[in-house]
Amino acid sequence: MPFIPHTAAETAAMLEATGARSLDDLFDEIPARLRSGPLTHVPEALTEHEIGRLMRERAAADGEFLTFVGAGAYEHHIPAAVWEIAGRGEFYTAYTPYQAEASQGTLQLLYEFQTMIASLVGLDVANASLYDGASALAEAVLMAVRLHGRSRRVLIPETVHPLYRQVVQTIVSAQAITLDLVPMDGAGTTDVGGLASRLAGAAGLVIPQPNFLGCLEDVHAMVAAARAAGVLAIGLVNPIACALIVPPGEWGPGCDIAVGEGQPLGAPLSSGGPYFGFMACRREHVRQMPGRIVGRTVDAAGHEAYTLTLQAREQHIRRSRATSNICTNQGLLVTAATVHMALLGPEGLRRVAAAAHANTAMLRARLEAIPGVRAAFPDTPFFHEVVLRLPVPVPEVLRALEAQGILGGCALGEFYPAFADSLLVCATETKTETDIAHYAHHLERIVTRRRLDPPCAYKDDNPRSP
Amino acid sequence: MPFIPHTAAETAAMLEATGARSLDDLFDEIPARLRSGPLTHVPEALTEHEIGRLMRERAAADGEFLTFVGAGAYEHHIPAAVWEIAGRGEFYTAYTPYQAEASQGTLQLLYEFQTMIASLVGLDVANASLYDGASALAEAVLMAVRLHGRSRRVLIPETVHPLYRQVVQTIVSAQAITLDLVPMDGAGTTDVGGLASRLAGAAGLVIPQPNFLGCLEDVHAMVAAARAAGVLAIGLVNPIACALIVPPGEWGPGCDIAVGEGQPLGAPLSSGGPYFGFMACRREHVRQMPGRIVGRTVDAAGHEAYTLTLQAREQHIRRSRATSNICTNQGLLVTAATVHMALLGPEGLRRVAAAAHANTAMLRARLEAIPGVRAAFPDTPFFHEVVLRLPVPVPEVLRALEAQGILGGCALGEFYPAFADSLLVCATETKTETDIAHYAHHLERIVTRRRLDPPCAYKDDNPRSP
Amino acid sequence: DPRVLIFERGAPGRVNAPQMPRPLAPPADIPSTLLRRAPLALPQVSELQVVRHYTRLSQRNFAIDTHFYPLGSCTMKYNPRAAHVAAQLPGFANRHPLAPESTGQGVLACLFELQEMLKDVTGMRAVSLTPMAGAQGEFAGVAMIRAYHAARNDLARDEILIPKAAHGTNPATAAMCGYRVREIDVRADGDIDLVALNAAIGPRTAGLMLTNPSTLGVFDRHIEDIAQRVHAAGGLLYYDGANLNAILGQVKPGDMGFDVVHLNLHKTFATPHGGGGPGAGPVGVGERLLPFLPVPMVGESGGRYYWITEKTRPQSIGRLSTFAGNVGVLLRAYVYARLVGREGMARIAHYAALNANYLLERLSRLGFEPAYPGRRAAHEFLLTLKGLKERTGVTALDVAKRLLDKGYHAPTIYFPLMVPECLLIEPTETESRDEIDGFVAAMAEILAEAETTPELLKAAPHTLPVRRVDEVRAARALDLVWKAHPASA
Amino acid sequence: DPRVLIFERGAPGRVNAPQMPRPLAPPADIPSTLLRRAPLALPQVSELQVVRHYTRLSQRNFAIDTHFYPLGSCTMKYNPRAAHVAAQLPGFANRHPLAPESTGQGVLACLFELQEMLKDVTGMRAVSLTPMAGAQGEFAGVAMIRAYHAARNDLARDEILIPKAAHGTNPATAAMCGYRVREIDVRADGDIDLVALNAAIGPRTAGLMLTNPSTLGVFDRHIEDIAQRVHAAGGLLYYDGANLNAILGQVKPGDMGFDVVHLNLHKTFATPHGGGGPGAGPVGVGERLLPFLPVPMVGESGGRYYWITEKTRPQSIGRLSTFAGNVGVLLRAYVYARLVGREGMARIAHYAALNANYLLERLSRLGFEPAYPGRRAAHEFLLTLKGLKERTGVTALDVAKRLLDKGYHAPTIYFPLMVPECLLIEPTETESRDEIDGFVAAMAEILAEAETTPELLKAAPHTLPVRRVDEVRAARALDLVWKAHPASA
Repeated sequence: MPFIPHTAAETAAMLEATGARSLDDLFDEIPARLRSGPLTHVPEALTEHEIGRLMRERAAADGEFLTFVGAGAYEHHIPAAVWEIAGRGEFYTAYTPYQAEASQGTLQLLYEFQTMIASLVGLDVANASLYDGASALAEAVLMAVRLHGRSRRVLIPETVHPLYRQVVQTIVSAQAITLDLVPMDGAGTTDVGGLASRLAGAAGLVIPQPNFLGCLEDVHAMVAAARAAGVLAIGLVNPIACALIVPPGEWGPGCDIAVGEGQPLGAPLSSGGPYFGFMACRREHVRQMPGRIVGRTVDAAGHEAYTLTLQAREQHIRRSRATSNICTNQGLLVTAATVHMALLGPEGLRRVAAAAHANTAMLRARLEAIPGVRAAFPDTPFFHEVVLRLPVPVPEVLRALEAQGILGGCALGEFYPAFADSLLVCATETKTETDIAHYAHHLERIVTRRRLDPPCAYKDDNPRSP
Repeated sequence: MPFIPHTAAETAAMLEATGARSLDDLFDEIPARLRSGPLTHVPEALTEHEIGRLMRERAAADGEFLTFVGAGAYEHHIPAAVWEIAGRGEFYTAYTPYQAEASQGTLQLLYEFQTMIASLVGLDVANASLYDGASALAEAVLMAVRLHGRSRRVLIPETVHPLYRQVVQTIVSAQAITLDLVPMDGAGTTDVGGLASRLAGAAGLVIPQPNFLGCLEDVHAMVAAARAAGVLAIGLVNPIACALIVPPGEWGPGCDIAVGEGQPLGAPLSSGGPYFGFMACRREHVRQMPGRIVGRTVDAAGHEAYTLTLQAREQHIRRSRATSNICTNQGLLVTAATVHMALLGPEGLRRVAAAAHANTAMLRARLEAIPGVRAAFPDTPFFHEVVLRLPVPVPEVLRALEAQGILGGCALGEFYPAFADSLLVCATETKTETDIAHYAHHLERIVTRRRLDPPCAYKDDNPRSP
Repeated sequence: DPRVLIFERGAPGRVNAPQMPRPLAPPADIPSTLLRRAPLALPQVSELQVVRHYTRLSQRNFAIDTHFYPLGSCTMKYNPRAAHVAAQLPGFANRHPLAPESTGQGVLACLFELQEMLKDVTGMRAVSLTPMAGAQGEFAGVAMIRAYHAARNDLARDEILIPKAAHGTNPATAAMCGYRVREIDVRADGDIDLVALNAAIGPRTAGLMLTNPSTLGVFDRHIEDIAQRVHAAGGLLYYDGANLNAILGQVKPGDMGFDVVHLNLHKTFATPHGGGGPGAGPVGVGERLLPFLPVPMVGESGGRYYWITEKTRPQSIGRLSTFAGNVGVLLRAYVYARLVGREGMARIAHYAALNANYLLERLSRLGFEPAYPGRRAAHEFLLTLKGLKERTGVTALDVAKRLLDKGYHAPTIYFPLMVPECLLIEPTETESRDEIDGFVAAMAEILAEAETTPELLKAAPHTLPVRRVDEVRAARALDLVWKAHPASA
Repeated sequence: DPRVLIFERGAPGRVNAPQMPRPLAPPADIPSTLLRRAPLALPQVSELQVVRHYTRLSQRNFAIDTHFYPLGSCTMKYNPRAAHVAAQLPGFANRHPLAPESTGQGVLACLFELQEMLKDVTGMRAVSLTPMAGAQGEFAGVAMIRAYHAARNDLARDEILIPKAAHGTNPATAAMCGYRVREIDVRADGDIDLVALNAAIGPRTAGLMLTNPSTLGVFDRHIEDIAQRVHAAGGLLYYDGANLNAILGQVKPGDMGFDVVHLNLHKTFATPHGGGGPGAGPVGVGERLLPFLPVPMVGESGGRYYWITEKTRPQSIGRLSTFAGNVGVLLRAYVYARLVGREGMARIAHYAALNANYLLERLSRLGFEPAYPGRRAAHEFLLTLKGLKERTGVTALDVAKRLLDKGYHAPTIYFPLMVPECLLIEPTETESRDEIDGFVAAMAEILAEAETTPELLKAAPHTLPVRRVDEVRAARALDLVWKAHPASA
């Protein structure tokens, strides 16, 4: 029996001990008419060999592509050691460290993680993770409303990832919180000029850096304006960017809360998850922070030891008055991220950021050289992701590139009608100059020859495997 | 610097402590004219991301095939847990357990391994591994000569794996040991009738079961004949077969030594290695057994503990009078094999053997149904591997099957000129009825249509990925 | 010593060259006011140091892979390694979430089939896999209840009923969805107090959240009656799937009358708990809540799989994660479900129940006191040490810590809050009788120690990497991030 | 308790259904006399039990990944995880050894390039990768020397010269190749005694086996002279690559005059030691031994790679393994070599030497006695505790065991045999100064303990899973396989 060790003799002996006559007897408190018949949509059991083969076939069918898509999930090098460590049974099959003495490994690691995140974003304290970047932003919005105490209106720029905005809407809408959309200016950034009037009476302001379009916002001015208006500033950041660009704790007078998507720190793309959200804040806000938090303390012998702390914030103690309903978070991803950050160190993370940015700059330059292709925001500083306007329909371009083994970017039209002709492209440090030239070569062919042949004819005789 | 942690400051401070002025200074005892210039055939360093990508490309280029080749290396299901455990740093990066107290994990595992192997082959004791099946056979031949004491002639049937015979020849030839080839009869087995005369005055007799051709030898008679002649009997076995067919310890009066290739017990095919050889023997022969041996003893507190033992046999103590020069063996593969055998258990190993055999029987029946294809030894019992004679040139068939993603078997002509038209095929438990039908379908097409089209034309429009 | 923090290792300037691109000058195209100047206090250690540090830290954990872990309500059963290996296959792991459906037929097929299987075991009409943990599944469920009433313009319903024994996530979720929580008492036999329920139920009732079997380890025998009453009052029934392992393949929440259900795949479907996640909390719904399911879901048409999004689901409560939830976890659950198979689903509940009832019986005979005597254990059961504490001063916490010394992870303690000095014990079906018997022997020793040497228990644990941890100090003298000493800063 | 054997767990008839095919009747086509009737005493345990048992057993090991492991002459340096992951890629792991070359261009390219790199670092003309461990590489080397003389009909050469300090594998290998061994003394400064060498060398000399730097941790300064003498007498020089890490990229064996060399890839090229293998012991040769290299090797022609076999190498000493040696190990070494790169090779020796000389200097200052004072350490060095033993009774064994208590794997002890109470210490280049300083501190503590509380050391270790193991009893009361007690049989 899969994963059930009992032999017939053991089953019989154990049943006898319980006084039940059969296994079904153990369910005799359930009204008989409710008992299920056989399942009809679960296939018969496979052996591990059979399911292994099926999964290898399906994974192979999904193939491997040269990916220039970012838009919230980024392909970075993940050292082999990261998942070799995170996959160790002692991390992989433990649970939330409720019994501190039997969980010092996970607890110390989480304390190290909190320290790393706090330093990365330049704030005082961090929690032990939330689900993902978007849900972390929702929690930050709720936290800002709690901290503010009087207003239930939060400003969210149009330049925030559209899917994040959807998630925040889903999560905060039931609590009568209003999300006030701050429009984008022509430079792909938030209109700071118009901000002051909106800030009045708001609880929080979300500030993305870089924003969804890769553009760098005037974060110093935005935080200063928020502070002046008594509004909590919530920095939404890419953790890799934080190694190179000024972190939320140092934007103007400093953000109150910083959140972001942890995926670039060691999580595989994996069709969207599992990733993890991170959150940090000023020390004085810690009791309104949601999620697990680990503290350093001592044991009965006076030696350093670690434990979950501030549990009075949490649902299992405070129930309907908790800071959040979150219980299980993304521990394993945090384990991977901690190992990942330790392996890369400050210099490694800086180099990754600089290389990713340089590669995207190169990609932009190569693609702009193609007739009709131009940067949407040519004068706006950006980080590792840019918007390009194309002279041919975006979906057609993407399909033609896909046939060459290239995922060419994120079509912006779905999210911003005014950018139906635009592609958001990203080249991380994983791309070589050859890869970028390869993309440029194919895009040029597609753009210049499109009137001659249907897209399928663009297929190269000898596609380069990524 | 790859894998070197020293910072410039540390290097300077450490150099100062040693009194050397530079790193090169540390080599000042080496005659200066011997010092190398730069290396010319080592490329510049790659990052882990770069080499990872290169290796993925190369591995992908080698592809995946539906494999019906056995001939000494067998595709079996390996539970995922096997290498997840064996790859744990504590096993993967330890060395030979010289410090018993700091190596109880490996030592206890090896003791368990020895117990499993001894039971599998039905003998008293086993060692902790040799390099592979062929070199283990060579060590068994040397061991038999040492045990016999008077003769340096060992009988080795023609039905022993031809590559094993080559390896044995390489290893024993310098010690003036003669390998006396025992011919094969028409049934694909060793001619037992002619054995008696050859046995007189020999030190050892090698008995393969199944033999290289998949045929089952009359092992009871062979061991009986050896025993009667005062010749040591060396059983050469497939460990999976041992779960189903009578083990060497019970052949006639019982073999003296048993060896074999451990690969079917959890080692991936991996183009030929690393695998491991196993060896077991009667208790009275243990002091002539080569290789590491683990014993159970007690610690200073009287508790059970494990340690390497009988080291007086080994090279690091006995030097030129050692039983073998072996030092490092195949510890990691043994770790995997121990976990593998524990996961499969007696019932699992039996089922694997029975399913592999049944699949090969099905394959044989399906292929024999193709006009012109026939079993070479239709009346000889076999285990999970059979010889088929083909009506078309074997290399051409294999090439045409390869184009369909099928590795069709081992061409016997290379090893046995009389079998130039023959293919040794094997279907382990990993093959489904569909796989077997797929093979039969393509072989039939190739055999029947070969005069119509060149081989490349046989390529199916929609080849089935294995 | 693994207790030295990773920040205290290493040396300024130490780098792992193979892990990083070659150095570049700071980008000239980013304004200097936007460049980071603050130091980045990440460790500067070698790859070997990292591997050694975290390998040794890992050894300071108890885990399913190392210890029996009968943590009640968490279903700490064996996590098959095959699932982990499959989910990490490059074709799955390297796929971008915004890659087109044409490049994801393999992963989408797995997700679609998982949806189908979960529909079957829950008795629901449709399933969305997107919630990233049980609590997010709960949120989705209650948000759908809210959306349902809103869609009917039935706006006066502002209360959710929740039994007192419920997980804290239930009331916290209801609050996050803007509901007032009314807690319902439980009777001495462990079932819901129907009188109290009747008194609470009414026109303000949006719904009832229920775990069945409950966190008390017993199956509420009046579930049909309860469902009928809630439905009659215009409310909906929410099934918290935390304990689904207890009834898998035996009884379906849909057949009990529930309108919406979440599952914890990291419990019932054996995906790893990972030291606290990632989980996955798919939600299933009956007819009435179909339009409101969170997106994305996976659809199938003519053998092709595709994402179902807000575009075709205008009434959806929306998205809960940036992309599609914890896909890697879902793949692991899929592998597990296929390995277990049709017959295996019902067997899980059978043997989870057998282990729990066997262990309950053996501990009862030792003298431990069941909180709900006379009831069948579901897949877990509740003991109360109230009597032991009165007699010896030994608390549930002391017993838990002493169990660690004996090589067993402690059960859940002090939950549910309403039962004093309680232990919630869930052995799961993947533990063998030998292991359970070993646990019984340890509990017998502890009981004897409690009578003879209670100070031994009060001071436990004695053999772990640390002695008993001072949690009060942790909360009072907050130390949440490491700061370099001035000398090393 | 992990000390319970796997055989003592489980229950008769317990099976792991997902891991095995469905049951079949015994095959009717195999004669019953050939079917197994004897019981098969494998464990009958659950997958969880297996994972738990071996996970916990693993925690009872010291390893590079958990501890500083300065085991002299074994080069216990960091084994990059990237190499492990690459070698396990399905395209490599699932390839059958007899699959055609057309399906192996990826793996063959790696092996060919590895051959080229090893030629470069050894200064040899050609390399065969097939030997499966250092000792098999030695065998191949000496067998080639034998084949060389035989091919020249120079049959009187029946002696191999070996310094007394050599690894035991050297004399054992010479004997396996049918040679008589003549041991050569070493001078007090650690170099070979040239007088003794002169006396031994002659027309019976087939060759000399030498490790340089030697197992004494010093580089023999007269290597050119030695080579000249052996060659002048018609012998060949064999280089034992055990210590190649010490001189990688600094001096090539070929330039020293060696005719044949083996490498231990599990030392110098960082492939894992695996609890005792698998290793890989490629052999390289100069001009004279080219025809005799063991097969298979990898050739390249027009960008296609192919196997070189006995068919085109009639003078080859032959095959050493069924197929092509430990290919998976070779792939790991290839990945490592590419990560280290051209500049990195010389750096390895630089920093291996730096760590060794720094550690030697610091231990000397503590009062530990170098066996060869005044000499540079190569990548390792030899201490003798003769004085300490005379003074305190504390032996090298005691110090080794006490080091375990302090969290360090012991150095190699009592080797070379000729130096009394010796410790052979090899820190390797991958250890950081912090780690080495910690080891120095531990050695200082032990030195103090030896003077004040020697009984503490005699009884060490105290903190490991077992106390000092009785090795004498192990050899006298042989217990090599577990037998069920009658009751459980």
